[in-house]
Amino acid sequence: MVRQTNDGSEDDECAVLLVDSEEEVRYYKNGSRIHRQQSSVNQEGCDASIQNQGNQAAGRQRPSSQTQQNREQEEEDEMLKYGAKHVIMLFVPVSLCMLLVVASISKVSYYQSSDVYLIYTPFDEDSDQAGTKLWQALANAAILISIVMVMTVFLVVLYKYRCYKFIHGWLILASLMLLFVFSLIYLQELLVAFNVPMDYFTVSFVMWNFGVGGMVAIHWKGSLKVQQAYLIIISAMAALIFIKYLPEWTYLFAVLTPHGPLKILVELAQDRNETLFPALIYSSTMIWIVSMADVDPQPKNSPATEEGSSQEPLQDTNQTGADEDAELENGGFDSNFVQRQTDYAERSQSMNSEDARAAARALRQGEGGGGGRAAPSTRPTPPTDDEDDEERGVKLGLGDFIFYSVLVGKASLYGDWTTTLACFVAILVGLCLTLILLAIFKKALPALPISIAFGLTFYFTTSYIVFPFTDICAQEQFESGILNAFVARQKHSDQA
Amino acid sequence: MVGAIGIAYGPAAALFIFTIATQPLRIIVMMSGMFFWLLSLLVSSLWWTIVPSLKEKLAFGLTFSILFQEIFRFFLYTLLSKAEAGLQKFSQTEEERRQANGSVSDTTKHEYAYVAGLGFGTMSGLFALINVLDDSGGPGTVGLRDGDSLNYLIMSAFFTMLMILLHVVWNVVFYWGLDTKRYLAPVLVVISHFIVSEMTLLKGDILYQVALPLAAINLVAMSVVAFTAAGGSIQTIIAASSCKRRQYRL
Amino acid sequence: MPSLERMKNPEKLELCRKYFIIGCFALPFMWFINFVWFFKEGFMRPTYDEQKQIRKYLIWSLIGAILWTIVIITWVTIFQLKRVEWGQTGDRLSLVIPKGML
Amino acid sequence: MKLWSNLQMVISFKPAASVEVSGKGKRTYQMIYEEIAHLSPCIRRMNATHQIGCSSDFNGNTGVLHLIEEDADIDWLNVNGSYSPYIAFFSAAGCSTVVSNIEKLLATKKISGILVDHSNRTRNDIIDDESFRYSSDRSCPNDNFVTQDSLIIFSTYQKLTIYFKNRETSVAKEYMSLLRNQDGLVIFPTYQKFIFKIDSLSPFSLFNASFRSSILFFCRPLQWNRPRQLLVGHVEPHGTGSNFEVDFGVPVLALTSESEVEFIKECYYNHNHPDDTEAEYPLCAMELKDFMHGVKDTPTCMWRTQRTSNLEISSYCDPIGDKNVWGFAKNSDNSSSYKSVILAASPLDATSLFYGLFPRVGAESVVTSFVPLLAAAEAIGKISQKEKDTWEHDVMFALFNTESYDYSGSSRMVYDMMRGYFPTSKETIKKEEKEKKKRLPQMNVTDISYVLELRQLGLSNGTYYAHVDPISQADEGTKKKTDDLIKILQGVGPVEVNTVPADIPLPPASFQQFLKTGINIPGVVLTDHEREYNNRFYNSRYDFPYDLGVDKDNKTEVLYLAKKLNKVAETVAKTLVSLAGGDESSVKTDVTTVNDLLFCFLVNANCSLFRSLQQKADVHISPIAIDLYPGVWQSDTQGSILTTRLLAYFLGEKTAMNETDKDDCSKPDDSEVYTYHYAIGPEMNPDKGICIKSTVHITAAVSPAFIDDEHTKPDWASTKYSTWTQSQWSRHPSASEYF
Repeated sequence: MVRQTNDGSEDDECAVLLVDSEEEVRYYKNGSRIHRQQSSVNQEGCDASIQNQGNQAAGRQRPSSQTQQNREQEEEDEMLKYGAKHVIMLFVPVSLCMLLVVASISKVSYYQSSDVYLIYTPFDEDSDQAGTKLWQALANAAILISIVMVMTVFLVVLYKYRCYKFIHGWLILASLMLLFVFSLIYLQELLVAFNVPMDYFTVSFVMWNFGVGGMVAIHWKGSLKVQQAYLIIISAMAALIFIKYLPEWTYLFAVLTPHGPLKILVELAQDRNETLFPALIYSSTMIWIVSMADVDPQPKNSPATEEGSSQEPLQDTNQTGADEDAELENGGFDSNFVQRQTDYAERSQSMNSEDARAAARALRQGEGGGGGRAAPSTRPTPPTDDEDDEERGVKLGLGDFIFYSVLVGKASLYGDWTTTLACFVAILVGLCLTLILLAIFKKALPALPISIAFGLTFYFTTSYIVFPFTDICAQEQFESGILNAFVARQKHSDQA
Repeated sequence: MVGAIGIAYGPAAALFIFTIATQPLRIIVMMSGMFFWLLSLLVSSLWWTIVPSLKEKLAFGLTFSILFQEIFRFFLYTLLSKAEAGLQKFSQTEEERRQANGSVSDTTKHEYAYVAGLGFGTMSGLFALINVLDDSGGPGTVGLRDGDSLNYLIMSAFFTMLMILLHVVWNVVFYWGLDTKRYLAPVLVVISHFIVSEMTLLKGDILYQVALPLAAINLVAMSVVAFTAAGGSIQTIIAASSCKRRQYRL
Repeated sequence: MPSLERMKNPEKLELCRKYFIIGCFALPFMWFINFVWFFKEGFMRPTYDEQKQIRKYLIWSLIGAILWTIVIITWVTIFQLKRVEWGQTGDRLSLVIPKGML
Repeated sequence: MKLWSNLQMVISFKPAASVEVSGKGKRTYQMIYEEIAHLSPCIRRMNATHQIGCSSDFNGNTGVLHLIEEDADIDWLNVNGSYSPYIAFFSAAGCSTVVSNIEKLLATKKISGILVDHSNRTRNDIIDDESFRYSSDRSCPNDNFVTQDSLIIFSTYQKLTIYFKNRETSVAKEYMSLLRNQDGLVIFPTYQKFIFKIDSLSPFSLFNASFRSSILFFCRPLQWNRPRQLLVGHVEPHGTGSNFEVDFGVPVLALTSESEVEFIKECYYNHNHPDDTEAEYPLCAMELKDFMHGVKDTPTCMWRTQRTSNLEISSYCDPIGDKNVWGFAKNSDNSSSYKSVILAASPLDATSLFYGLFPRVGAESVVTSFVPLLAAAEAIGKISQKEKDTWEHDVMFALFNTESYDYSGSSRMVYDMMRGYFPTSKETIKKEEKEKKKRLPQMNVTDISYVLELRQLGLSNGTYYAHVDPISQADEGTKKKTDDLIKILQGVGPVEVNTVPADIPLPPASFQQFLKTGINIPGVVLTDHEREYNNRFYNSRYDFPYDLGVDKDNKTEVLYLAKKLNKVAETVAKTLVSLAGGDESSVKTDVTTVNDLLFCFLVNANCSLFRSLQQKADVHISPIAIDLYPGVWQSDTQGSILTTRLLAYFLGEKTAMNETDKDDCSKPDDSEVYTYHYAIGPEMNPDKGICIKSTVHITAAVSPAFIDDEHTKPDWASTKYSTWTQSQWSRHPSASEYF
């Protein structure tokens, strides 16, 4: 039976290639890859040829005769396997980021106390009455959102008139802030929290190394692992800053408000179909670097098809991607895999860069303030984009990193671990549920809304509804003495 | 305290690392297991908050939460079987596929039952103990007042472990029963779930004298059922122990 | 990220050299990264013309990094031990003065 | 002004506590820990050279509970106690009040914390035991400026002893030369000590005022605050001074809830009690958290506090200080009337080893000192303005704050007077000259013609004592005026006032600070004791109303104490009036006022008198006595705010006013002479209140050592002035019991 399938896919090999849609090409390729792994020597020739050409352009010109249902079969398989793997590949960094944030919050009291508020959010929310709380929250949100709006519009304008330099500077400045200023604050608060004396020399030395290392790794060339580490750290930093400075309710409004301008931006990006300043995207495969500093840069917005546009450079990097993946799953890849990578990587650029901007803007304002909430808030989820996102593999902008972490961090502020846990699981599930649903309905679904929805749902329900229940359970089960405890407490409160 | 963590989550962690962590799809299935348990909890607590009468006696609330858990177990089953078409083929690694000639579908079914069950169990386990562990971080231990058992922490840790494993086997049996139309099995599961959970309402040391052994017995019994359900037999055990061919777990 | 496998040897050398130079600005961390990153290139792979130089850079990076580490560790130790003796000077040097401790 | 409008704000301000993440897994936590709700910590204070008091480690101190009921338990700890560290719990106050016990305990090195049972029962046991006497203040209160060139002079009849701290200093040499010609110079083995035989009755005639600044006030040999024999076997040479001299190095907390104390004891007896063999694990243990930021001494922690760190200014300690409250009887605005004033003074603050202790301390130490003063103020305030204008002197009522910390308040006022900063700084005046702003004239010490200070008047047996400063008596003019003053005191009033022998030095009093300037001011310190305090609990945690018989809540009945103090008040009022040159015969104090004041200050601050002085009818005042601890200088304490309004209410002129236009009740732009307070008044009518216009002002009661302005730089290591600072803490002190 299994062999049957393999043979099928072998036939497909020549089939898909006429079809002019890189999904299919992609699926075909991977179908063949699976086949190749398990197939006997008689496929070697074919594989060899593929390896020799080693890029999709070569792959393209193959003739084919593929039956529809077979293709679909392959398609679904493909999505499951690689989708799954990529979700997992994102689980790790996202979890790490959240972990860092939660740990910091529980240890460093500086981030627990929200005594200071940003100039952007003048109405702080310490007042008691729910009513005032509400309108204050509204006002804060309004202020935030308007700021975000202005920023976004500004960015759109910049982008429309192609002031890439400026935008790049902006991004770089943002990361600079995070790597030096906020990291320094973090370090200091850490020392204060543990009451450890530390001298200027050491601190400045450490910060200097940390910061420069980060700038180089993120904006220039550096080892993949290092870069990923830095991206995770700066997301955590940003998240922590927001958690400290943003009144709790505000940020819900900010999060849940969609943004017009960004959509425009994204569409613009897609029209021009180019890699715009995609710094600050967490991705397992560093496609974008190619477009920033590389051997032979392609013309960015040549009217050519995707293959034409940036095939050469992508070639390199996606090989890397391939290797990266190879590391993550214990099985070697052949260059066919590159094909797939190329496609969805290339496509998902727009998505990524959009995330990147969300993140970047977040960071940019994180240094000044409340606009920072922009990170999650400006994350638009137009179905079209997300479809792309889904079909072409999963990638996360730091904006999402930050938002997830903020949510989990806020949850951990309740001092009740179940809430934190629930949020954590909910968000991760939100990430992969999309995929499960994909497997069921075989149709694309927007990914991010699910995460947001789940996250927020459990953020509130757990603390307000679930916790009391579990609390009672915990109390009733196992805990007999608790009654005495209450008696004792009663006695004391009477005393008071 | 570290000991408690080890006891409570050691087995689950081991299972996760050796049988799940390596395979993305399994992780996802496990996540969904966790998530469904969360949902069940959410619904039951909603129910508990809405219906005032439940508040007086916790037993009712608990009963309902068990019911909801089982219901969601079922939902998850339906979901997975829907997705099965997709899941099956890529559930195993190639060599597994080569080994498990023919019985592919069964294998995957049980695998997912087991994985989802582990998710179910882990989540419930975490929720049961995490705050307790957090509090136990300090220098003190329970027992300041009369009536509080001294080894409260360790006991609840054991219980949590049992619950996790029970959820696993329950899940396997449950799904097997639904797959093979043996509808007795799910009922059995529900019953044993009831027994074990309601036991925890006992007070003081009786709890540990009764509830724990009972849970343990339950576990053994259900494991046997699950094992046979999964098509295991003495031979397979021998085979497994003599490492001829790696049969899936349980 | 331009992976080293896909890079031409001269580029590798160039990158390695740049890293080394950057590291000279009191950036042992860069040196460290450099060493780890290019280790395979410098020592594992079959010899090629640039490898000699790459090796040289790597070794120097390593040495530099180690030296810096030693220096900084010594300084921190001294500071932590002597801070109280130094009194106000110690305080002046401190970014974080601990609470409730001398 | 805003502060005054709402007492709550004031109460809430104490060294800031950071936001705590609450609601952590309640149930289990309760199963494991028993939080002790009612406690008050011993905090850390610093002076120029030392740190005093208590602090836990950064993460708190834990230890096995050990109950100490008798000294044997301490020895047991020393010999057996193998589960160290221990938390010692003094259930019998007898032991805990003996410094030697504490020292013995700390010497065992097995102690990580100390708890003291301060619950009702123990408290009352102590107080009922007449022989018991305990003060956490020194045996010579406020006498800790033994500087290099100062000397301590102590005289018995016809015999004068001088202690030199260092005979090489100029002052010492001068004294030597001065006293050479006295016959019979005996040199004691301790070469710093000289005894002279003197013929003159007043040995102090030998000294002229120029030495005054270097002369301390002869306390040490006399011991105003000497405790008697304690429980059997404990003889305390001096006042324990634990509040000012002991650095415990471990957290010390006082437990005030009986049930909690019982709970702890119970746990101890069930699990830890070493009946025959040593108890086994698990044992009852406690965790004490009382972490203090400040460390070492005032110079260190003040420097650290003022150092502006790059990102976040972390503060370590603040100067202890509050506000002096003072005002004039004549509400006149012509400056001449301030040229010769009679100063009627009393202290305003109390302290004890424990912070925010309940019941409030300072009942006898200060409340009985300033209540008569306020009552007198009321009586004098009733006198018509016309009549007052005829007086030759004005009367200045001054309530000095932070006095228990080395005269911070009075020394500050004197210091400002001497440098022409009182009541307004030179700079401000120069600035405002152009805008022709009317102000109170600058006052100098020389403008004070008499001083009448009230100190501890609650425990007299009917006779009171007029203490004078023997040294300034050397000056004939001063002596005469003083005698006149005493005569009036003895003549006018209903109470009997005795003089004290010439060889008794001036007791600790704000008056000393004025005399220290070297200016001879005729003055009297009126007390209820001749040699040592009648107050058995001076500045200690037992100095609460119980001993004065006013711990009952019904204020309607006029207390015995009120009657007594009313007499004193009347005497004082009459004296002041006749001194000022008015007709004292008509002056009458109101016993109900005294009664109300006592009730409000000692029992319940939420009383009609205080409420009538609020701006709004619905201000919340916690229904307990107010804390008279001065706190840190940034804050205005309830004590100073309420007394300000009281004094203004008593002295000032009151005009009816509608609540709607209460904004008119404020200073005109061209004059700083008067202050204006709006209050709802005794009718408690929310719409119709009164506007009080008075010359009552407040000035900083922070030691001159902390002054930091264009002319004066702070001197944190000062040897002249109080340098007390209070450490900050970020977490609420807490204690929890566990297994």
